[in-house]
Amino acid sequence: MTVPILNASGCLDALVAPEVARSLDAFVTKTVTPLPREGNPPPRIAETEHGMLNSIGLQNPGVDGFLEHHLPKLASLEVPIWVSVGGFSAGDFAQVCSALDSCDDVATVELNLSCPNVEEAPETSAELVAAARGATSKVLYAKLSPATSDVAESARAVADAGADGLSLVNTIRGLQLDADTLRPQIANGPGGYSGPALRPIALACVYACAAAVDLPIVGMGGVTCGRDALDLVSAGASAVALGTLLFSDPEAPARVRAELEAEVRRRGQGFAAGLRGAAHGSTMSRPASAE
Amino acid sequence: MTVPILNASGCLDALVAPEVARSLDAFVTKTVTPLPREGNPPPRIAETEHGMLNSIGLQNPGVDGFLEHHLPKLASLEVPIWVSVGGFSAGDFAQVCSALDSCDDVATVELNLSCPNVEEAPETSAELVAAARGATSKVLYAKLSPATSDVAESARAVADAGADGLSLVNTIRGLQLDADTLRPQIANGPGGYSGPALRPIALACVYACAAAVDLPIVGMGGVTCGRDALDLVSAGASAVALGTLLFSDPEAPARVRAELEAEVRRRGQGFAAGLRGAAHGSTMSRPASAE
Amino acid sequence: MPGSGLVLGRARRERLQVGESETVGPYTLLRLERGSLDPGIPGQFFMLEAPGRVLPRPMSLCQAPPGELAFLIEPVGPGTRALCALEERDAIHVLGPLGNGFDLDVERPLLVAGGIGIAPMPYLSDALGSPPAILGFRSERHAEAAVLLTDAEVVVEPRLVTELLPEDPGDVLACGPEPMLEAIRALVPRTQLAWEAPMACGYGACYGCVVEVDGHYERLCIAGPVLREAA
Amino acid sequence: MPGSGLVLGRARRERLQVGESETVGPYTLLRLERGSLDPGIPGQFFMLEAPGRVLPRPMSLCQAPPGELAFLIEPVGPGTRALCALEERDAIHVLGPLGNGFDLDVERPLLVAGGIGIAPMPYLSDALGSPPAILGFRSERHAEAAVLLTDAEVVVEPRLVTELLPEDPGDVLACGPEPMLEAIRALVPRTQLAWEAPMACGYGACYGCVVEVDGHYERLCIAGPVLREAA
Ligand SMILES: Cc1cc2nc3c(=O)[nH]c(=O)nc-3n(C[C@H](O)[C@H](O)[C@H](O)COP(=O)(O)OP(=O)(O)OC[C@H]3O[C@@H](n4cnc5c(N)ncnc54)[C@H](O)[C@@H]3O)c2cc1C
Ligand SMILES: Cc1cc2nc3c(=O)[nH]c(=O)nc-3n(C[C@H](O)[C@H](O)[C@H](O)COP(=O)(O)OP(=O)(O)OC[C@H]3O[C@@H](n4cnc5c(N)ncnc54)[C@H](O)[C@@H]3O)c2cc1C
Ligand SMILES: Cc1cc2nc3c(=O)[nH]c(=O)nc-3n(C[C@H](O)[C@H](O)[C@H](O)COP(=O)(O)O)c2cc1C
Ligand SMILES: Cc1cc2nc3c(=O)[nH]c(=O)nc-3n(C[C@H](O)[C@H](O)[C@H](O)COP(=O)(O)O)c2cc1C
Ligand code: FES
Ligand code: FES
Repeated sequence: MTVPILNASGCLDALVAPEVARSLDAFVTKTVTPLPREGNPPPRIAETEHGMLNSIGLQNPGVDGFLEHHLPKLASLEVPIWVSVGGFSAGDFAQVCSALDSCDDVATVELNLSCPNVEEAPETSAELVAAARGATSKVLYAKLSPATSDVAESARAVADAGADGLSLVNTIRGLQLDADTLRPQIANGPGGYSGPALRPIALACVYACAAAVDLPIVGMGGVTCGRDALDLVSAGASAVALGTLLFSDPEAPARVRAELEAEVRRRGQGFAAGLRGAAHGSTMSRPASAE
Repeated sequence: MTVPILNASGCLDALVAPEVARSLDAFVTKTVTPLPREGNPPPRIAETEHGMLNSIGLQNPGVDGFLEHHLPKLASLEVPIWVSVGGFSAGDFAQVCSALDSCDDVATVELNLSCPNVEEAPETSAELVAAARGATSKVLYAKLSPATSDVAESARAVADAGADGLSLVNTIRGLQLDADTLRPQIANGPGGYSGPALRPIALACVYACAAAVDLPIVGMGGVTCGRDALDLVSAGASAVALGTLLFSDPEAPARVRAELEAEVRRRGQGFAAGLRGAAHGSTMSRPASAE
Repeated sequence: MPGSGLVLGRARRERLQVGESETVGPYTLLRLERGSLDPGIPGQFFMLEAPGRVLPRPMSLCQAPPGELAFLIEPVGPGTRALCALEERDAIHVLGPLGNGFDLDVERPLLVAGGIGIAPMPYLSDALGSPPAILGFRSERHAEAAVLLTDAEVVVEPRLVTELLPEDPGDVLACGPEPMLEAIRALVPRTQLAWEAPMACGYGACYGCVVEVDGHYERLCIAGPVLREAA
Repeated sequence: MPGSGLVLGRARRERLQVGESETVGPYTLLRLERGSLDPGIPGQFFMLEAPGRVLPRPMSLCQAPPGELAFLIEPVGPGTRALCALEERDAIHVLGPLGNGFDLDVERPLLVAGGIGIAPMPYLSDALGSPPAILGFRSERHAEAAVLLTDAEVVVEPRLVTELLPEDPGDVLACGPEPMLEAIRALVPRTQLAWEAPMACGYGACYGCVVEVDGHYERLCIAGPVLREAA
């Protein structure tokens, strides 16, 4: 089996780093909203001991700007394009999805249902997915937050609402204070926590959702090497996305892919076949591949 | 100001380590349920890169066993005793609370509303607090999970239901796989994630709840030193609890207390007065001290 | 006082300097200066800070030369690898002695160990006046650790220690992998077996290390690690 | 190929060995072997792996002796402390050169730097044929770094670099703390100012480093760090 390696939304700009984008099996855009957004005031990022915080606030050119200025250039990279879609209401999600629906260059739509740095939509995740589903026939991935008492329940709800796949997980809210002032290091206060510290949390979410629904899963959260990718696949992911890791290592896609292949090879032929979901033993239903 | 240092529930047995318990400003018991529980099968713990996972499953002698065999011995330690209460329904919480209500040796009841390793009660946190409130006039702390999209909302709900204080936070669900078998390292699969990796998440929860409600807060999650304690107090905690740290350093209470005092001293007299909530600037209402 | 307080009865916690480490086959014999720590009873263990890791690691005392505590460590994962990588004059926090050791009041002791289960045997053998011992290893290289005991009988896999057990083995004091301990328990009436379990704290605080004893989960760190059985 | 690929146009990423580091007053001059990396244009920066930290740290190139890249680093937090603690023969990943450097096509350059803002000046001064320079430091000890430039005028707080600006300063190329840059911008018509912002990636991936430019948030790592202003 081959495991597609993607970037995590918001963690790569394919237009300024096309070589990096071309090293991926699919490129995921930063989240696009109906209207342009300047995003949150700086400072927007802070490193923590075992991860990082960000509060970018969905800076993006809006769906019209995206379609006019970005998508044509992205298409020329010849990498499948996933567009991450965000908004502040079901109507927002529907609007962006319907604008993307007729674009042949868009392979997949990922619904960012879980950004910790902006106001949440009043609707439930399932309602947002249903609105998007009504607006496009594109393949729809629902991106869920780990900040919920029962992520498997959320997974079932978005599956029922028409999601074709899951992206797990987004960041979880975190805070860090400046050593001198004891005020938050990020202008907006809390930020989304990502990186190695998030890894066991992400793995638990993938594990729970893979057991609950029969959908392909893009696993992400703190991946740093092939072993981490292997863990996500064993827990039930069908593809793996790299986020924070890309900031320290733009060459990570090739490296993680090679390390993952080596891990699988080391375990032998028979193993590769049953790799996805291996952590579940015989208890998991094995869904079809992600692509 | 002095900041009381407590242990986190489930992270110290005062009866086998009385010297450690005596170094605390209050001792918090492991969670007590109506009936005795053997807990979850071993292995129950696993170290992760930046924290640990546990799935103890609330092993405890039940409230009758606790009252008969443990409480009298605990009382002889002459440290204020907080009893952590758990259960699987509002009735369970009410039952344990009413059994504790007449015990003079119990200073405070902490409601464990958020154990990730056992089935959740069907009622909301607010309903569980209301049930407990109806059963005892003891000081009631509600212990909340970080695994929620809006912890401030939970805080408001339990405050309205009659909680006198908050304990923030419990562990969040995590998973780790064995390098060879790729099966979960813990028998039950996922476990509660604690330790340094949890620190920014805990800090964000304290920060959000301190701004939302006017209650004393016991802050915990990944504390390893005085600076970490200082951060929690700046974010709005009125006391600090040590969990995972006690496993590697049973002398931590005295050390963290000394380091915290040194941090405060270094910042000067004027600072100490405004310490609690300092991270909020002037935006936070400053509730009275925890004790 | 950080790093020098009295806790948990006879156990103390102190930051100890590393002396010269030796390799013994695939194992490392980590020598620490003793400080004010008590070496305890053979079979007791210490929690050793593993640099860079969140939790300390339980290790049986292997030898107690004057002024020293020596631990025999097999590098099997991140914590033990960090301990084996310690260099002279590094220092780590150590807590102990912890748990229940072997009962030395036995008439005809026979020591049995498998693999790294040899760790507590040198100190135990000294305390008992060098009784007979049977050691099993999974390779010749691992068997090099037999030099730590005088006059031991040694078997290497596929042969097993149980093959060498005499008909009337007396009191067997054993440490080793679970299947070995189970086999001994099935064959020998009077045993003292040193078990293992993952441990976070080593002093009864976490309930992480439980094993089933008489149908209940008991904390191995305080009920054991040595459990007695008399059939 | 991990650690040796071509990425991001002229920037490359490679694992470079550490040569001899020197201390210069309170700063450390970290020498790395150059590998196949291009030193780039003065004012450009590199992302240096900070051992034990999650994110790399942006550093301006200070000197480019043959076969080397040298960075002047002020230890202000965990990442810079880890970089200053590197020892000869350690190796770290380095990505660069990144961002936009100074435009060297200027008629009457005047270099102005405050504190660690001196870092890019030696390389810049070489490229411009040692133009005049004004350096400000917050203590005599910090001012020791002035040895890195020939013939610079040096002021120490409470005196400020702006006090030494000539009436017609020509083209000011400056690097230093934000208040210094703001003061220069207010006084001097034609400037090239090298700004700072916390950076996670250094190559436009994270949107973490934005600064306001003409009412919009622009990523400093790709729009800067040197921003030109002509009044
Ligand atoms: C009382 C006691 C005394 C011990 N004495 C010694 C000793 O003298 N010398 C020595 O080398 N080792 C000893 N051990 C075992 C040692 O503590 C573990 O090997 C060590 O904790 C593993 O840590 P790690 O990070 O290297 O590997 P991990 O990655 O934690 O573990 C590697 C593998 O070993 C398993 N494992 C981890 N800890 C244990 C455990 N305690 N029991 C069984 N399996 C485990 C894991 O599941 C994994 O498969 C002792 C254990 C106990 C409980
Ligand atoms: C393009 C560029 C070039 C640089 N060149 C050099 C150089 O040549 N030599 C050098 O010593 N430093 C340079 N810096 C600054 C250096 O990158 C930071 O000091 C470093 O990242 C701080 O990391 P830390 O972990 O040591 O401290 P942290 O704990 O991250 O920060 C310590 C303090 O500095 C603040 N801070 C952190 N990063 C920045 C930043 N980028 N800008 C402003 N404040 C910050 C923090 O808020 C905190 O108050 C440069 C920065 C940029 C953006
Ligand atoms: C700087 C930054 C920006 C992000 N922006 C987005 C975004 O626009 N949309 C989104 O769905 N997720 C966003 N994320 C979340 C990531 O896609 C990913 O879910 C998360 O970082 C966990 O993966 P990691 O630990 O590998 O970084 C962002 C993360 C970071 C660090
Ligand atoms: C081994 C272990 C057992 C725990 N048992 C309980 C418990 O019984 N009741 C409870 O409310 N919290 C329990 N917790 C959670 C802690 O009280 C605390 O909320 C959490 O560990 C975060 O703090 P820390 O990072 O300092 O450990 C337990 C945590 C651990 C690690
Ligand atoms: S190891 Fe913590 S209770 Fe035994
Ligand atoms: S540092 Fe990441 S975009 Fe500039």
